[in-house]
Amino acid sequence: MDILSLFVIIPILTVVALLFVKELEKVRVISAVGMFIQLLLSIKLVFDYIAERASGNTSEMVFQKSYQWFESINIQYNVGVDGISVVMILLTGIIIFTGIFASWKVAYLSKEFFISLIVLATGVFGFFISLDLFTMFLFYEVAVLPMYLLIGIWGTGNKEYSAMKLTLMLMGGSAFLLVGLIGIYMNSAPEGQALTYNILEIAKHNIPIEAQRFFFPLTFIGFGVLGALFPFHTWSPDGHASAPTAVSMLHAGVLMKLGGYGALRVAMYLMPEAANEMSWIFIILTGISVIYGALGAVVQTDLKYINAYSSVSHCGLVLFAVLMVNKTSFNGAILQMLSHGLMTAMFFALIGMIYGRAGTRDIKKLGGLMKVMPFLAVMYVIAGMASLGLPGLSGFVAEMTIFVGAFQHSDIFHRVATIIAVSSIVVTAVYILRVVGKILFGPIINEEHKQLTDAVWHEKLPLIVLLIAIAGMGIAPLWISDLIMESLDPIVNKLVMVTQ
Amino acid sequence: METTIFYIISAIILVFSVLTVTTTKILRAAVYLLFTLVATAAFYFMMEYNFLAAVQLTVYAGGIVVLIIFSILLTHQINLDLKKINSIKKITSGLVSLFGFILIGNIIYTHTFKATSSVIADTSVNEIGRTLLNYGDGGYILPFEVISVLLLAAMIGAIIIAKKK
Amino acid sequence: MDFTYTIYIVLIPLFAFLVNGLLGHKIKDSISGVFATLALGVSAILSYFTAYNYFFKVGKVDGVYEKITAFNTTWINFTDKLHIDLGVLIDPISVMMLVVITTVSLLVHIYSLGYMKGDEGFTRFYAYLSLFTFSMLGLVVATNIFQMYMFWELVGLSSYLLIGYYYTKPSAVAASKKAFIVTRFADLGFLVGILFLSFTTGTFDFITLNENASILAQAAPLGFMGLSVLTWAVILIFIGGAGKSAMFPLHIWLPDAMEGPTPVSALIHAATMVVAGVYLVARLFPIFSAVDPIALEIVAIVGGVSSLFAAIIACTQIDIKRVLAFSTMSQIGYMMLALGVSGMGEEGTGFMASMFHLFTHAMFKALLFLGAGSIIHAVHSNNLTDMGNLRKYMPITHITFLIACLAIAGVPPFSGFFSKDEILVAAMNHNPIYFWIEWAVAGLTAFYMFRLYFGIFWANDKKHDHAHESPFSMTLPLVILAIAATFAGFVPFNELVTSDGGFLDIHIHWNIALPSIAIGLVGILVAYIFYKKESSLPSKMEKSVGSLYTYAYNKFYIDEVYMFVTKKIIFNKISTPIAWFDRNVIDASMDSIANITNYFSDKIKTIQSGQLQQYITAFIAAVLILVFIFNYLIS
Amino acid sequence: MIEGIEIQHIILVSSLMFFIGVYGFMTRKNLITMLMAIELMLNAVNINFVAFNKYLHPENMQGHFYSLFIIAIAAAEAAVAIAIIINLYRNLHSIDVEDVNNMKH
Repeated sequence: MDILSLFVIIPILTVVALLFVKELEKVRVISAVGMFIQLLLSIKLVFDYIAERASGNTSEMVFQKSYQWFESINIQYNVGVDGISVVMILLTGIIIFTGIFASWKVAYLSKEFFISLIVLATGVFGFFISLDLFTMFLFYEVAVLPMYLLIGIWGTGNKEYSAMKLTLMLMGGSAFLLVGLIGIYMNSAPEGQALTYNILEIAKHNIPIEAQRFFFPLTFIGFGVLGALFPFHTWSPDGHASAPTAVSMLHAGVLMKLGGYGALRVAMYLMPEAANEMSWIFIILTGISVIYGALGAVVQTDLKYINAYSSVSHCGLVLFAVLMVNKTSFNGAILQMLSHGLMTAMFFALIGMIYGRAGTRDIKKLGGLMKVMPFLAVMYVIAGMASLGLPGLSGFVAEMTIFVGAFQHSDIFHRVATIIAVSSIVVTAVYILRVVGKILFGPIINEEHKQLTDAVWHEKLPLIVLLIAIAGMGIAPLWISDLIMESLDPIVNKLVMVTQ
Repeated sequence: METTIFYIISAIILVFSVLTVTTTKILRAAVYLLFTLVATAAFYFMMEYNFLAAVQLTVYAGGIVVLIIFSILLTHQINLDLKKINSIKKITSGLVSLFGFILIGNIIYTHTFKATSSVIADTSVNEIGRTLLNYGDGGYILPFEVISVLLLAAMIGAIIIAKKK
Repeated sequence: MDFTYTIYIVLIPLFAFLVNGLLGHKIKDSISGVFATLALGVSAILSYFTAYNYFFKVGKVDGVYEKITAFNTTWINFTDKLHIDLGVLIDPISVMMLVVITTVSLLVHIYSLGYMKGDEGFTRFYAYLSLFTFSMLGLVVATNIFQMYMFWELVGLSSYLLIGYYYTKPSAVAASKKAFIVTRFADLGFLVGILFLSFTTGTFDFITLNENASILAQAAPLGFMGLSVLTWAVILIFIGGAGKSAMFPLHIWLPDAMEGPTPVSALIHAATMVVAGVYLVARLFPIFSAVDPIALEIVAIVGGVSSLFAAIIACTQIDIKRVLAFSTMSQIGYMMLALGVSGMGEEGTGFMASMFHLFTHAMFKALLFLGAGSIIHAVHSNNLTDMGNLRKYMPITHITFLIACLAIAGVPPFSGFFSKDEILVAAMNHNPIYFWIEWAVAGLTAFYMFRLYFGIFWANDKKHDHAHESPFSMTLPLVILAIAATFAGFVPFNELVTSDGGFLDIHIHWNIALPSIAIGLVGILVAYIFYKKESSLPSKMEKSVGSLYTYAYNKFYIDEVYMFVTKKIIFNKISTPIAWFDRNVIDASMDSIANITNYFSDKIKTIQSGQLQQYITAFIAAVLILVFIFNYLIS
Repeated sequence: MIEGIEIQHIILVSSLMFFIGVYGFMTRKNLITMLMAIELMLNAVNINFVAFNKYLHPENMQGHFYSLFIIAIAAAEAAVAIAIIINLYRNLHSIDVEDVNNMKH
């Protein structure tokens, strides 16, 4: 059994196991064990990958496996990883593991909840290991669809509306994407040769520029919708506000990353000429996302809305970096995905815990929580600091890499855009400190909140795991960034070849 | 002689067809339908498909029309005057039908039909029976059996559907 | 000489922070305080050892102090050339700063043992102090500008945490937020400046930058407004420095920062963090002087304006800590101005003077703050109006405070005199206008400091029931600092800390020193007349200057302007409309896609009427049309 | 083969019959009369099959057998249709096709 397929098989086995149990306790334990194995596997993959590289394997993807799946149109189950997917898989492993613990208290239809959650994770893992565009798309859909159930059934507030909106907008995005992918497929090989969905094969061939002009925007927007590209981001605030904790974590933490990852690996890599020609449009849009999301977050009063807008801003930065077409900014984009994934998951977990205790997410009704729940409050401050890019935490590494990388462009347009994006760090500070100051510090507003309790073990565990990841990445970024850097070479070389 | 008979039968078919769909008395419509069906059987006779004509007479004229008359009786509509149909509907339907007829008629007249062979198959009842129950080449045993199952199913289905609750 | 051990100067406070931060709730208060203090003591001793080794054992090579990279490790790679390193750079200014920071920090640690005793968050306080010290030390030993930026941000964080230390107090929370955001805004300039710099020069490294300053400055492409990109880079970087050093108009956070505990004000907002901006300019001084002269001119102007501006406001404030805050701002203005008027090498009087003043200021300003803390500890109030006659209750505080006042007023032979004199000399050499501004500021400084002194210790015969001298742990630092404030002026800075590491020939210019001593004495005299005894003179004076007093009392309404910009413009005019726009335009247009679809399907569904005959008509008509099309039109 | 008659004639008659059936199906409101219209159409089709068989492929019997099966199916269809009509009548007290519109949007 190859290690990559295990990433799909273990969740499926977990789901099968879940089908046969009834008690809540067993459901939790099985999910937690399954996802713990998955986490260990992700960590093992990182080490295996490093060992493989150290042993001199220089191929673009390692651990490749390919099975013919649908012969007449050459769809294959084709898996393989490089440094980028390895770290994304590690991120997913961490988030899903912590997500299980964050939903420890789900009591209503808990079995179905955990099954949907794990199915979602399966889709994400599958997406990151796929090298075949069609299989990739398939896993993408597997990841998106459970969201509808998860929000619609276990959500809060205006959940039916949110679930519908989120699903429809993401489906709309995938409609664009499907057209783009099929367009790539139809142009994937020179005249007279067999067409293919295999990314590596397509990359060897230059798709005709006319086709690129048409399919690049479709593909980019398709992934962009998931990456909360302005103006297709509005599913994010509503969706996150209604989603249950673990779903918000997974969605903002991992699912939104599919957008950035896909934009880099598919849109930019396979269609470099069009990317070069059209990037300015998307740079403007992502630049707007970055600033607009941050400014939008400043006046929100619902904690989840604040975080959702913050995600728009941060994910905008990912796409921004992807469009900046150089190695450093690509590296920054991946780092930002990791960083944002971890810290936003932490945020949503914390918001879920606060909401579970205080019964409200309205910052006007919260205050002085530091006194009653110091552990959660400290964690919240740390997550906030990571979000506003404090050195020593992950956000700084990612943002600085993006900024330095993006600024290496020699033309004024890219540099002005970078400066505009940089200015978001001030706005981020404003909204983060506003929330922290309002809900954690100051006197306790609501008398009832004096009775609230601090975190218990199954809440502390995910937070500590996330904290270790955030701080680890922030303190020692070198190994992870070098891991990514070497894998960026094929993509960068292809793009650079075009620009010259 | 045959030509004349053909035209007479054609006239009967057409006149009674029109009457079937236009008369206001439902029972009369059923009777006109009967005439049409019988006239169709006459066509079959003229084309020397005697067995088919016989089936047409027994099943269609004798079976289905009787069934229809029974249903009229069962739904207490024996004396019912059918409702007036509004003229817009009439005109639309008439136009659609006319258009269709002209279209098909045109196709029929512009197409040249050609016989492939002059050998005439044996249409005796013996031969028909043999072919129907033949499971060799050109045999119809499978459709025959399927039809029998279908009829059984229809029978059971009809009973269940029409049965009182 | 191996200086690798200097890394421990930085790491020991970090270790103390981690111990107190992670295990804080498990350790007893007293132990955690003593532990942090001891840790810092080790750090301080190592710093002195380093200073001794660097200045005297290694000494000058070819007449200059060398820059030594004691430790360096790659932290992250950006491109082949650009990478962030973490390391320790040893040169005269960083060694000087190490000494200043560890000394003041150690004394503040000791002081806080008494001052913070019994406070609920005692351990947390020490954890924050250690974190701050770690960040500040990391900042000064930075080998490259990005490392400096990182620690710069960390310093901002610890300042935020310490200002907001009393987190249940809304004013403290607001002040901490303000400090962070204002400095963050300035850091934006810093960061963009770094980006410019890295783009133009292709390196972050201080040594490379400084040694090739003139080559780089010449090679730098032209930016806009006729200045080279490198000039813009240093101007932007200076914005960052101005924000951290509370220079006009980014100073508004500093007075509010006094919401923090007083030892914090002494450490962060007087002696160390606020001079980071000065240090930054000094660190990049070769570049500053190599690019277009406008850059240094801006530094000088900002410094001059800030010093005058703050001095005027300081004369009117009632809260003693705010007076000290404005005084700090004014003194940092001096240092900035000194840097601004300086040149390299032989013309480096200003640079030397600035560093000198930084050093002496750290001593006497920390002393003033700690003294103020001691007073506040006794009377439980920050207001000058609640004080008076305290000399009888707090003799040690009284004497040390007086020494500090004399030092800041520039009375010889106290330390302030020497450093201020050098600044005035440098200003005079550059442009007499600067000299006269600073000369006036010197007078104002003497006046407001002695206003404070007389107001606190003399003024009236008020009885204070609870006031008493502070415990030993608090008076010991006072005494040590008083000694330092007295004798720091005799440190030969012209030999040790100069712009190029060489020797600078200086002597006291009596034609400049005498007028400045004179105006200082005049200031003291006026304060004596006004405030020695309660009198009506001050209020008459207030009336006679009229609106100027009101303006100064209200800090020239700068805060209100900021409030207007942030609340009225950013919140109400930008963010709220954006939030509205997002809900009602972007989101609504997405919703309207759904609604339009819905509307049309609602309309279309009536076709599905359930009327069989309509269906069949449509069906047959459609089949016929298709037949028609395929039979006649196509083929 | 009818002496003196071209295949076109027969087919025209059947087509006309078919479209009369179509007309009836579109205009009649009573379900039973609609059923009659369907029978007309089926008949027309049967005539076609038989005519084609006789005139164009007299050596074969397919058309003949098709007609035979169609008749059988028509019988089944009529039986089921009438059962449905009776059931509807029982439920709606009407066999007017316009009253049977539960299956709309």
